[in-house]
Amino acid sequence: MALSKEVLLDLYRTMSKIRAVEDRLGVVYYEGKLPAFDIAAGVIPGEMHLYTGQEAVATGVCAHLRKDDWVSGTHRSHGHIIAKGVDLKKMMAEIFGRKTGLCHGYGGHMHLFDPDLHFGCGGIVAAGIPQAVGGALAMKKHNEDRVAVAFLGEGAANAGAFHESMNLAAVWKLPLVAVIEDNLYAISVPKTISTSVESNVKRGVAYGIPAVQVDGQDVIAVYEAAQEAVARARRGEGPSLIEAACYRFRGHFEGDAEGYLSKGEKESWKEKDPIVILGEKMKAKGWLTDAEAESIQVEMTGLVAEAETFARESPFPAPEEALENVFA
Amino acid sequence: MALSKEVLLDLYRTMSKIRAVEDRLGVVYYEGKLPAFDIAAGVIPGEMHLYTGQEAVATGVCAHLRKDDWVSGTHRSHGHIIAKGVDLKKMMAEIFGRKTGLCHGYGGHMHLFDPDLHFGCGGIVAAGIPQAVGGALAMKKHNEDRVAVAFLGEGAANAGAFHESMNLAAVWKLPLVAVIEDNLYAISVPKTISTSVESNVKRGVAYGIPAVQVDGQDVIAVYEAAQEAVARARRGEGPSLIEAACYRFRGHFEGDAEGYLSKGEKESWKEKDPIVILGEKMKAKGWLTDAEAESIQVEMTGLVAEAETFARESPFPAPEEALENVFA
Amino acid sequence: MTERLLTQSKAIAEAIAQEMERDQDVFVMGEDIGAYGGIFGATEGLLQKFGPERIMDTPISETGFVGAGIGAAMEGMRPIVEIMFADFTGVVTDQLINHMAKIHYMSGGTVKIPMVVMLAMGGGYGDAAQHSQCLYGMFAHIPGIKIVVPSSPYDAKGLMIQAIRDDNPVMYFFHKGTQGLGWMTPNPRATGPVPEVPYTIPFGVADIKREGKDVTIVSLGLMLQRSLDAAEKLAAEGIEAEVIDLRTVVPLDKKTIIQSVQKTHRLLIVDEDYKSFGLSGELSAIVAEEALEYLDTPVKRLAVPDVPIPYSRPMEQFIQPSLETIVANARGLAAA
Amino acid sequence: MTERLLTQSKAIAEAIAQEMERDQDVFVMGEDIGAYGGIFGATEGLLQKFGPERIMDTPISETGFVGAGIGAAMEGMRPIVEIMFADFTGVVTDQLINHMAKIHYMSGGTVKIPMVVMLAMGGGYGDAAQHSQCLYGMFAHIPGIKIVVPSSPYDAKGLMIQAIRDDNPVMYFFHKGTQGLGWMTPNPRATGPVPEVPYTIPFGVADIKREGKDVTIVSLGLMLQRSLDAAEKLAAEGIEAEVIDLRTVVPLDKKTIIQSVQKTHRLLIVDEDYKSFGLSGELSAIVAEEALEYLDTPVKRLAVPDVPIPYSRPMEQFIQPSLETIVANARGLAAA
Ligand SMILES: Cc1ncc(C[n+]2csc(CCOP(=O)(O)OP(=O)(O)O)c2C)c(N)n1
Ligand SMILES: Cc1ncc(C[n+]2csc(CCOP(=O)(O)OP(=O)(O)O)c2C)c(N)n1
Ligand SMILES: [Mg+2]
Ligand SMILES: [Mg+2]
Repeated sequence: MALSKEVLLDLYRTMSKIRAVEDRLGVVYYEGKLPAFDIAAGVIPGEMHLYTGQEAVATGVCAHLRKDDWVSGTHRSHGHIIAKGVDLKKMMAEIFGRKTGLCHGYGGHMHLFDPDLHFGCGGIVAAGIPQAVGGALAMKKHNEDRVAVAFLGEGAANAGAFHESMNLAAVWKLPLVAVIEDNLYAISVPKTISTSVESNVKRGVAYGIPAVQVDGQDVIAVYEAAQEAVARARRGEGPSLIEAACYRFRGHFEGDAEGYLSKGEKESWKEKDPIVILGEKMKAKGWLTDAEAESIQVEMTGLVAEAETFARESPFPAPEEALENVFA
Repeated sequence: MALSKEVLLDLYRTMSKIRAVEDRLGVVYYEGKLPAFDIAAGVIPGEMHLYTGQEAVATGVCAHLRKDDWVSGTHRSHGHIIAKGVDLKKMMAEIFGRKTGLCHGYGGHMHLFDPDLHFGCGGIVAAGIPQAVGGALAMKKHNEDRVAVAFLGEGAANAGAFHESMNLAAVWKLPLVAVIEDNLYAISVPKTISTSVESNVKRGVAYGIPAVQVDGQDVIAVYEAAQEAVARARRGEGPSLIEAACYRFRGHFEGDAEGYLSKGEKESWKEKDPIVILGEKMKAKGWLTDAEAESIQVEMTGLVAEAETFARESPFPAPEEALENVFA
Repeated sequence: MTERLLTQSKAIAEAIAQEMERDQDVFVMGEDIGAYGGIFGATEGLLQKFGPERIMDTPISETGFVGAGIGAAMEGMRPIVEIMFADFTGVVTDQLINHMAKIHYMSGGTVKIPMVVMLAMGGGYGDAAQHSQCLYGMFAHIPGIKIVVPSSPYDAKGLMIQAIRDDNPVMYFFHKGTQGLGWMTPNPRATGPVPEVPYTIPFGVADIKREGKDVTIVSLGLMLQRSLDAAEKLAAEGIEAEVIDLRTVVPLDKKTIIQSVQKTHRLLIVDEDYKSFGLSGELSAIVAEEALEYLDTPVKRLAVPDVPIPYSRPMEQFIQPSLETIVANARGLAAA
Repeated sequence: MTERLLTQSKAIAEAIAQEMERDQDVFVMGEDIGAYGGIFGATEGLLQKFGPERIMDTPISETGFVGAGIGAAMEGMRPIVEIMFADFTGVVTDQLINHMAKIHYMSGGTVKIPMVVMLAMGGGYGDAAQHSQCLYGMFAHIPGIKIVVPSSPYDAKGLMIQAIRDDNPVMYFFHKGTQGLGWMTPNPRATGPVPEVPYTIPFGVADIKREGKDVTIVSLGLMLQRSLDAAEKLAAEGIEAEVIDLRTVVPLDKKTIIQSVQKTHRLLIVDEDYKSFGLSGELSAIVAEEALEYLDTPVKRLAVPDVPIPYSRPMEQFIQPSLETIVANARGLAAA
């Protein structure tokens, strides 16, 4: 572990920030929806897929990205966009459906776009991967040393869009890194019955590209694998694949009864909390004290509270604004 | 080479039959279209993709199939359906757009369906593969020892439908054999710029299934590879993949100017005529004389002529029949 | 004897279960239709009853498993394939429109595709542009697919059994808001009497849910239910709306609509799909073409005004036909 | 000075070439668009001029490369992506309708998708059910996509340049039979005068190709050309048809159509797409809704009668609007 204290602290802070956002959203989301849960009601309507538990993946990967690098996310992308550096206020306002949001209230939680960060995500599984290929293609055409990262779930790796994208990226030798977050489930469907290989790393062979598997609860492992993959892409040596083994701590979406889990499964994964794991390592080195950890948490909670206040105090779009922005 | 004379003769006869059909269609297709080629005119309108040169693949594979096994073909499927045992008259009548055709004139050259043979094909690249998966699924559900074969081009192996299908077949352990006919081109696009691996055999790894590459001009090689794959499927041991290296002797479709070929390329491939290759081998063993070869050719030409006469003498569907058969 | 009440989702699951018991060749494929019971409850309890061989959870491979449904149907089985949201049909449109819809025709009638594609549709709960579409208008444009949209538990069961027994491909679009799910906005019309015995409802027969003489309202799905609410309000004002539930978009029961317009001389179409180039235009065109002389005033269409579904609540509510806009438009027509 | 004559395919290729010279961010992707020059000639000669970096032959991966086009457009490039046949859109519908069409909206206007998807459409030459469809009606149903259908070499060039410069996604459907290809049925209207200098034709402005007072014919693509032929025949009978070329389906020039109907009081729509739930229904509905009092007789739609395209020639010719059926229907309307 050759990483400096600064790097580790950055990783720790980013993961803590993601966690703070998700923890808060996991509370706020229910505001106005209970006692009888009504998905349409409350301050945040619609589905809500939280990233809690997977913080190490987005964090370890995006630590290598510049503002002008591209990230395409998924339906579960709060972590990705936070790690990419989004303004929390704008993100929160979007999730609250406000005019001050990233997308002025048109997109919502699943459709976060931040053109300054070259970030986009969406609700159709695997659909962001070919778009990331296109981002990478533009970079190559412009002779830039930028890279594109496509995040996807292990479920998405069974979609045709994944195959077509990987093949294109390989044939065109594009600066693309595909990061598969293997959290074992696509909603309720376990990888064991959805995926013909134990690890999607095997699928790198099908495109002649490097592929590595990492412990996705260990941000350092993710960081190191991504370092190599991103550098390779930046050097113009083409695409590669990372599969990170991880787990979602809160079910597929809020309201998921998780009847499909085996007993004790979630509890044992929760023992592998990526923030705790990194914290322990840092503490062992004397690079983090309990007090410092505490103060980071307080700081992040504060940032989130600020963002939430901003969101709540922001106006809604006017109803008729729905008729705008169909065409540029 | 442990194959008996009977087997080889069968293979030789089937290849000769396919060749005779395609040779004749390659002439008839132009009837009424010249001197200035008009695709809409003549006795056979529309596109025409001939199988000439690839006879060994369909023949070597289908030799192992029973009438109740399933085959899904492609846009270039005359060879597949003939090897599967179609009634030439009905096939020819379909291509001529007659009421007596396999599909009563509704389908045409690219859309040949023969439910008795469990055969279907179509004009959308790769779309038949998932359907073959479904055929195989039905067999498994019914506890039958039937198998499904999906033919596809090397170009089709880059389509998402291929990936999804292979994964499903592997996860569900279905009696499916995917046969990739690698004739080096998808229309004008060479495999070298379309496909990230030299051989699609590498892609078997992505699904954890056996995959072999064979010389697709050598019907014996194809026969042997298919024997193993079909037997495996019939035994309930799951899907596998064959890639057969072959070449189309007449361009993508009739009218293809083939400007994309390199010099001499086609000529050198034509020296590897699968019918000649098998013929030579049989002659070396004393299993075929020139006279016998000649008489097989005469016989096949006769069968084709008979089928053509049948087609030409058959009535067209009435115009208003177009309104029927939308729903069962 | 008291009637048995079921939610629409349970009515659908019961229909499937009864057909699966009757016919071994009926099976279900889709994402999260097993242990989860279907995201919108349409397959609840089926895994427990029939096991994983007949209730098959699939990978996220819509082209793969819908295509597999077609293949299995070609082999004589009767698959029911769930595509979780109508919005996701985009990844499998080819199999739906070029194969499922056309194989029977292309084969000259020699091959049948008896399959049901079941989809959840509709918005109104903040799920935004890629999870709130209806899209039945898009598929209705393609010849060869029957299109069903139930709007009550009773219909949902009868139409599902009919769909399973039909020898043709059927796309069965249910509205999430009419399923009677515990986590959706409570909807009294999503629960209703459903006989336990299997029964069918023929396709192409619209249902006059409420008779009236002043204005005809044609609708389907959640909008039909909303139109019934509107009709109650209108009745209180002395306006008698005739409310027609299409039940199937293909085949379309033109006759019932035209007869109603001949009586009321006014037509309001209420549709949650996009307005242009779809269902509402077709209905409006048909009436104008076939009953022009009976129209006292132009047909009025209420539908999503050709914008993607926005996320933020005020915008989403603005673009969906609402109780208020239905009442106002019907009132306007009745006065014209 | 003699006018320069070009076929439609050469007019399109010239438009693309001129825009590529003007703007380094314009490039072309698709199957067989390089050495082959596009199956329907729309990219002929471009590889030689611009090389394989800007004229990119792709694998058969429509979802991959159309998605890549979207991504490149998000990065400020202006891709032109060819999908060889409109029929093949089925394998990439999701990228087209859920992403290309919606990203600008979902992003609240912060992201633009300036791209052109070019497609060959139409039948009449025996290519059967999966290679003869038009399908513009299906995509027009989805908000967020501009839809162009040229029907002359002049328009083809101007509309293509306009499409490339437009900041929105544009689907550009050309009819194979109007390309002027040497191997298609000879079509004098597929060759015409085309200025060498670049020029644009605005979207949403229909073109009155022929003025008349007795009946309005609205059409597009090959059917527009056939309608012009029909108008000549009708003129010989003393019937003056006004023939309107839509040029773009989205945006739709309602005004020109309605004004014409106000003059002629009769409308014939000639459409090669499927009849129901598409363009012809929308046009018919709009006119009935917005010009009801001017209609002397119901709108008549000539379109493919809701069947897949059959292979055999007598059947295929039966289901396509023909010179004879156009003339007969226009005559019938004029007499009504
Ligand atoms: C094409 C498509 N099919 C299905 C869905 C429904 N869906 C949303 S998320 C999801 C599971 C995704 O699993 P995975 O890719 O592993 O990501 P995770 O949710 O585990 O992060 C599914 C099936 C969808 N959004 N898009
Ligand atoms: C989805 C789709 N994309 C493109 C085409 C056009 N097309 C027809 S055949 C063909 C090439 C197929 O190549 P391959 O799979 O190698 O088969 P081959 O023609 O070589 O036998 C293409 C691109 C199509 N029919 N369907
Ligand atoms: Mg997952
Ligand atoms: Mg090939």
